[in-house]
Amino acid sequence: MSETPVLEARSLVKRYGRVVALDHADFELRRNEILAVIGDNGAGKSTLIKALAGAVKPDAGEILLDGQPVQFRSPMDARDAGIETVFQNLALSPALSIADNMFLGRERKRKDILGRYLGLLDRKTMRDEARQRLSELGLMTIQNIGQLVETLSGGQRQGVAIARAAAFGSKLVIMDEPTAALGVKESRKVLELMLDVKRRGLPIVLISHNMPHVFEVADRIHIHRLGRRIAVINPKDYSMSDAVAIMTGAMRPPEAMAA
Amino acid sequence: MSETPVLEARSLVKRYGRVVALDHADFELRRNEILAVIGDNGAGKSTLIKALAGAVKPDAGEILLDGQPVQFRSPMDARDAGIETVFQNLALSPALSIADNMFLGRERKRKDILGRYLGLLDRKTMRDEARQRLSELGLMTIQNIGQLVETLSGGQRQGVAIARAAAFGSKLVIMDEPTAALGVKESRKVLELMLDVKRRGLPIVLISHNMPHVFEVADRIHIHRLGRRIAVINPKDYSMSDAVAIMTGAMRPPEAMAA
Amino acid sequence: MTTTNEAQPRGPAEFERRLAESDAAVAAFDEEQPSLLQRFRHFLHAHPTVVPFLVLVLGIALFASLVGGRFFHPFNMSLILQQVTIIGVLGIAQTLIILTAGIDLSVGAIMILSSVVMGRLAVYVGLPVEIAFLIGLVVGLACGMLNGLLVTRLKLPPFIVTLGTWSIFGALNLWYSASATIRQQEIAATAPFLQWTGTALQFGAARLTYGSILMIVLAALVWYLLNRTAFGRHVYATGDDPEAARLAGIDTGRTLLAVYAIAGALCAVAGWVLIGRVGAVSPLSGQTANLDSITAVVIGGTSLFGGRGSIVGTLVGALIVGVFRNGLALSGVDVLWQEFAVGVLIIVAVAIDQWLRKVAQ
Amino acid sequence: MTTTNEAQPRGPAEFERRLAESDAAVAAFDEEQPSLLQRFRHFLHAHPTVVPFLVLVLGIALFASLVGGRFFHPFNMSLILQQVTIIGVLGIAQTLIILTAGIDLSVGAIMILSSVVMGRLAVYVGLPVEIAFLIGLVVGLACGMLNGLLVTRLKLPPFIVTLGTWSIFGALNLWYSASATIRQQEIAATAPFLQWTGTALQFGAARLTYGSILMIVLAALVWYLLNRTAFGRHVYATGDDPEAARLAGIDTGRTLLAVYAIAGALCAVAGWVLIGRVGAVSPLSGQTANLDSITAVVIGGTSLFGGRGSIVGTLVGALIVGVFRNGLALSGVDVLWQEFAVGVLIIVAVAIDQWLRKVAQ
Amino acid sequence: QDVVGLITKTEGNPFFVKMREGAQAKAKELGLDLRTFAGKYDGDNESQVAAIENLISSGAKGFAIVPSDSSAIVPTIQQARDAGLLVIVLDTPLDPIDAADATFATDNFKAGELIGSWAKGTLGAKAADAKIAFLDLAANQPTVDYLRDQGFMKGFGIDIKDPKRIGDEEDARIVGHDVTGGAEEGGRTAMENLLQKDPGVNVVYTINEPAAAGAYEALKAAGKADGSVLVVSIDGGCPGVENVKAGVIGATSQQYPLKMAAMAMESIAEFAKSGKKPEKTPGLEFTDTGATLITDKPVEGVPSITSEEGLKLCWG
Ligand SMILES: Nc1ncnc2c1ncn2[C@@H]1O[C@H](COP(=O)(O)OP(=O)(O)OP(=O)(O)O)[C@@H](O)[C@H]1O
Ligand SMILES: Nc1ncnc2c1ncn2[C@@H]1O[C@H](COP(=O)(O)OP(=O)(O)OP(=O)(O)O)[C@@H](O)[C@H]1O
Ligand SMILES: OC[C@H]1O[C@](O)(CO)[C@@H](O)[C@@H]1O
Ligand SMILES: [Mg+2]
Ligand SMILES: [Mg+2]
Repeated sequence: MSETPVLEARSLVKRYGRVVALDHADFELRRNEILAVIGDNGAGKSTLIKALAGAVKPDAGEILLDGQPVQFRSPMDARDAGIETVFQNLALSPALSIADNMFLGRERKRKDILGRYLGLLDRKTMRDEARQRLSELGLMTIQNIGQLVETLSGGQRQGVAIARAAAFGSKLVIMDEPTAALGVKESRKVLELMLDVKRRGLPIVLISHNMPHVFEVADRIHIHRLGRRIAVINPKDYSMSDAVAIMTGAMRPPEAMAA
Repeated sequence: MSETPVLEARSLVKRYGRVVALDHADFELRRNEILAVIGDNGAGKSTLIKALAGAVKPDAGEILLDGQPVQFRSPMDARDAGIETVFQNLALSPALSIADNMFLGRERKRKDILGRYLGLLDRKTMRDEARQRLSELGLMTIQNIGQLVETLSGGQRQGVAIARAAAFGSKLVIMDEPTAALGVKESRKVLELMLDVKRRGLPIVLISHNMPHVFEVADRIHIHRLGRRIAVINPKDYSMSDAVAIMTGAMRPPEAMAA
Repeated sequence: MTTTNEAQPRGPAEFERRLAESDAAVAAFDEEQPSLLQRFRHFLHAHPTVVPFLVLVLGIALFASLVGGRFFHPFNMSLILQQVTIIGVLGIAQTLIILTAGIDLSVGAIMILSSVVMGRLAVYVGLPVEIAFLIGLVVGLACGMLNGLLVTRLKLPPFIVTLGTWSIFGALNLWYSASATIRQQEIAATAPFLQWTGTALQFGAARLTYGSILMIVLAALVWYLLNRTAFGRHVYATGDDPEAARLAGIDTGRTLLAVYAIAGALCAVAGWVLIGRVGAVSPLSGQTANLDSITAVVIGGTSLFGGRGSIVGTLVGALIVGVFRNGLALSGVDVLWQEFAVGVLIIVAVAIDQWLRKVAQ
Repeated sequence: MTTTNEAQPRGPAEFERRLAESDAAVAAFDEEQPSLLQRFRHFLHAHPTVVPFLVLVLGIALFASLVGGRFFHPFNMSLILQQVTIIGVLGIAQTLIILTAGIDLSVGAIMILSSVVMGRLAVYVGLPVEIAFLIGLVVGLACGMLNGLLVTRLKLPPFIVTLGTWSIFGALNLWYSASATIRQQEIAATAPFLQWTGTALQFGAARLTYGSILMIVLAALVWYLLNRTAFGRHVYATGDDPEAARLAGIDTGRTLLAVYAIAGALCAVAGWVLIGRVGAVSPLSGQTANLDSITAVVIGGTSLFGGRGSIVGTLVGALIVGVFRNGLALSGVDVLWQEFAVGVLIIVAVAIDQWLRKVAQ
Repeated sequence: QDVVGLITKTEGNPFFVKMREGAQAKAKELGLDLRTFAGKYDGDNESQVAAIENLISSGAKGFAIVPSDSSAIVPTIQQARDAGLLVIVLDTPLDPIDAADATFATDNFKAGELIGSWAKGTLGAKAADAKIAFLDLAANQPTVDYLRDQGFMKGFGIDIKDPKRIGDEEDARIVGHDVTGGAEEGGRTAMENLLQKDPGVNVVYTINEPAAAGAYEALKAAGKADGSVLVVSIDGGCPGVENVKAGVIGATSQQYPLKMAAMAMESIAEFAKSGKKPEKTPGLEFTDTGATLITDKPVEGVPSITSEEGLKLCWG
């Protein structure tokens, strides 16, 4: 491989009490790819991406962005570096509106004096933009962009979080089980959106338990087991059946790990 | 149909502000069947089962259990009537242990005097039983039954909620997207468990967005759209493709609604 | 570009093929013409802050009928406003804190300490009154910052932090003031500016003090901050679900710190208003200010669990309590039973509020 | 059985066929031999209540070195226990409430009201002391029930309810007692039973009052209730996430009502202990009891957001404050700076607690 | 060094702050190790109980206390005396007064009588239909409270009925009683309440000068600070005497807290040395530390000094 990976992690370790959620886990995301991460419940996938997104501080190991070592001390750091994440628990504020949530932490100020000196928000622009993003995602059942997130159905919330990440990612986008709560139609939209984001040149990390989805969109599949990466496969070379077998320990991982 | 349905609902209505989450929705669950409920995000599926499980009081409509009108004023009422539910948000207490959560609201007392007169809990029995239920489900990564639920991964929590419902349902079991957060292996276990429960004579209501799962286990499929039941189909007579088309409004529902 | 394999979308499953044809209809909505009552309910639903207003109106109506003309007299109306001014300003500070799911038991102590510092520096140390005033403000700000640092850096519960600093600021106040009151005449002679908040615009029988005007201006400013700036959104998000806010990329630590600092400065302003109202600087005032400010916030509909509530609600909450206290006094109820009645009325006020909100659902 | 179609499981997808062969290995665990420090950390992690204990031990060590032998004298040690008894008993009540994510600002008022009722009925009305005592208990229970009913039936925030009833019970107390202290001699003459909690077992220089023993017995009982009965589990679940508890089939309303009622009765017992400690019935006592009891609960590690905490923690929390106050007094710190120091120490105590917990992670 | 103690009602009243400072100076002079304590509010009995216990535990020789609840504290004081400590009560006598080894206090009844007579004399014929507001101390009526209140009434010519009970009088001139906690805030609220009851109030009795200062603010807000209302008080602290000079307070009975504190320290030092207990003022059950009426409008037959002279004697 001559090209430096967009995001790389080496030998990450994270312990919770006696549980080792990450046990010297490696990770590599390349340019212009969708990398799927699969693994059993509790394998440590969420912990891995939390470490990559600055939400958890690993006990050991290093993370490199474009080949440069980085230390994210907060999700903000990671976001400033262009990493946008849809966390498994969504990270939405229930009591705020959909539009507020979409722009949380990167609100648009008005371009005029009021905006510049008094920090007046440009609420109209934010609402319009939020509405547009959600329409693109096909989440049309949301009637009112000012609606509080707590009044949305699980699937609708998921849509808000995804629209946010897709809209703002500049380096890469991480999605932890983005379609878990989504309906057939909405899932399809998300998959299309992912391909769209990739076409825009952003690589994506997708964590999912849905094998057909994974095999449909992923360029490479990172298989996680018992806190570490045990294989990386190319979905063209392996069947779903093999992937599941490796992931669950029913089959030994192939010797050469790189796909 | 000569037989009275186990659970029936007629013309349920539930409004949230201007949104009509249930718009004269009907529902019918028969003996010894797995009834799937499918529908887009926000179609009103969760609201429907919340009404059936006593967690939401419908504005209008009636519910019949074994042909008898019932009024559930709380989830407890429904549970006492033998209806066990896995809610979409799981209804677990994060700060309590796995065992405590499994037996919440139906704790086992010791059989001796201490138990009878001083309400002393039989913690050993509860732990053992909880451990056994979870093992059956294949959620073996849980090392310690005394672990707090808040330290579990999303999938592990899902497992605890399902194990609880499956263990205690006496009349019927309702599951709102039970496999949404589960891995391939764990999902399979849940599906097997459902068939197992059905074999034990308990009918099941399954809400799911996973069409292969639905078509694999369901005896009949209730299709929900815009707050009401628009069709009930037999998965043997219709293809997944048709079901999805009806559900999303791409195809008109068949005239005769009963499967 | 050696190994990157151009993804060939393997396409959706068979059953998803017809999704393109699917209907784009939104959710089902109530289409019937809403009745007046329903419209009222929807209105309340959309504007929850209106609810405390209604309670206030009910309270005023109650006492107007009990007490008669005297209650509605412009003098009395303006008196109520004066009486709630201090709690109003502290309530604004307290609202900010409670919105972040915190609580500040030290607001009263900060207020007094700041007023003592302003007073002594101006009257006894002989600093120019503007400087003394500014130092007083800075003391308030610093007290708030200390609270904020303890909450954010040491991650201590706000209740404990402010319980501790309440004792600390209280002791500092008694030490610095030697518990002695600075007399009204002394302040009038050397630092009348400190009493400015007590002077008033006269409208017929009504007296509108500058202190009350200041309270309204501050409320407007903080309202703007909360509802029209990014900082405000961060305050709500931090209070609503701090972990979610952090994951969404908000520096919750900095947000909290700013909130505590602003609250401290507001308490110092309350200290200034206090001097205006009492005329003197008394190191013993404001003993019940903590609880009173929290009461105003909660009656105003702000949740103690953070993330939900409003500044306007707090002012209305303070007014509700003020109207009750004043109305009871005017109707000649014995002090003992006034306390009793205030207790009952606080509960009733919030009960009505809750009930109206439920109706609004 | 006409139409029921026997389900023919259509079986798993192709890729799931080999799941049967999958490995049943559990998660990855740390296998290395843990160091002493690590073992200590794991221990703290598994037993969070040990943490306040450590803080207590630190506090004792601090004052032992500052004050010397007097501090460790059995008389002084037993004195500290006596001094924390009232707050200890109220703290037990407060813990129950706070575990449900509530708060009770009326515990002090209930305590006094009950003690006044016991005292006056026995001494002035001339009822047999046992009857007077029982009526006092019932009054406490009724006050608690009232709080509970308002919280559960009207769905009002506990803070507001108990703020209101605090005024109400306070007014009733002043009215019924006519604010007069019942003197020690009068009680000793007609109702010595009310002073029983103040009598003591003498162990050398140490005096262990029956009141202190009662506190420990009550703590043990409530501990049992919370940790060994279904009711206790429901209390934790209700406080942790009331909606989840309700969905899981717990009658959260009944649980809350019971908690408030029990807390009320415990406050009445605290009133009895108060009579024993002071000898007299003083209707003005207990004004700081609310805050003190909440402080003990929070220092003891119970979360104000409900669902997490323990009775033992509360007793230790009360002892921590007691040790600080006593130690400061014995080391001759000036009264002004005692308040200051208590403020600092409360913060430091909780900071150490937090730090130890973090280390334990 | 012998350990001795001083327990006051609160730290929030300059009277007690001065008393503490006086005691500290004296203790230093006498080579005593002084421990100081105070309640958290006026009426806080429990903090004083704990303070006494801690003094016993410290091995103190004796202490001076200003009791917050003059009867509820008695059993604990008995405990201290049983443990061999000398207990001297300051300012507010115990109930019963002989529960202490000695009491050094203003003659509170007389101090009240002085301002009562002064008010009566000042009003002259108008005294017959005066409207009097009483701003008392606390609802539990500690000794200092009823002594001063009833003393005032006696001086003013009101039938006091039970001299140990405030509020059993039937004189129509009494507008009402309210409690202040002996502090500004309480004084203001109480005054506001009584003005609501009867806006025609023209005489205000106050338990002490902080309460008087609060009452004055309420009068000012009601537009009655023009000298039409007679305010009388007790204490004679420097701000209070200044207020007499400024016409805010008509007359005040001056007390001498520094003297009380110094005498207490000396007695305890003596007791520690020789075991001798202090003597009482002959004819009284306590040692009178004196009270002087201060006013700039003297009245026939009521001995007084001017505010100018008072300023030389004042404390704080
Ligand atoms: N805050 C925590 N405290 C203690 N243990 C934790 C914590 N977070 C995660 N764990 C443990 O770490 C392990 C890995 O959890 P993680 O959430 O990363 O799994 P996952 O692969 O994302 O699972 P899922 O597919 O179910 O989301 C699990 O055993 C979990 O119980
Ligand atoms: N508490 C509530 N307040 C206001 N609106 C609500 C509330 N609960 C549900 N709704 C609305 O009712 C509609 C139906 O929601 P429901 O949760 O039943 O959908 P669902 O079919 O379960 O969707 P999903 O598949 O995403 O879980 C949605 O439009 C939702 O926004
Ligand atoms: O609060 C009442 C107390 O106030 C004083 O008058 C001092 O200001 C004391 O003599 C009295 O005990
Ligand atoms: Mg995960
Ligand atoms: Mg749903």
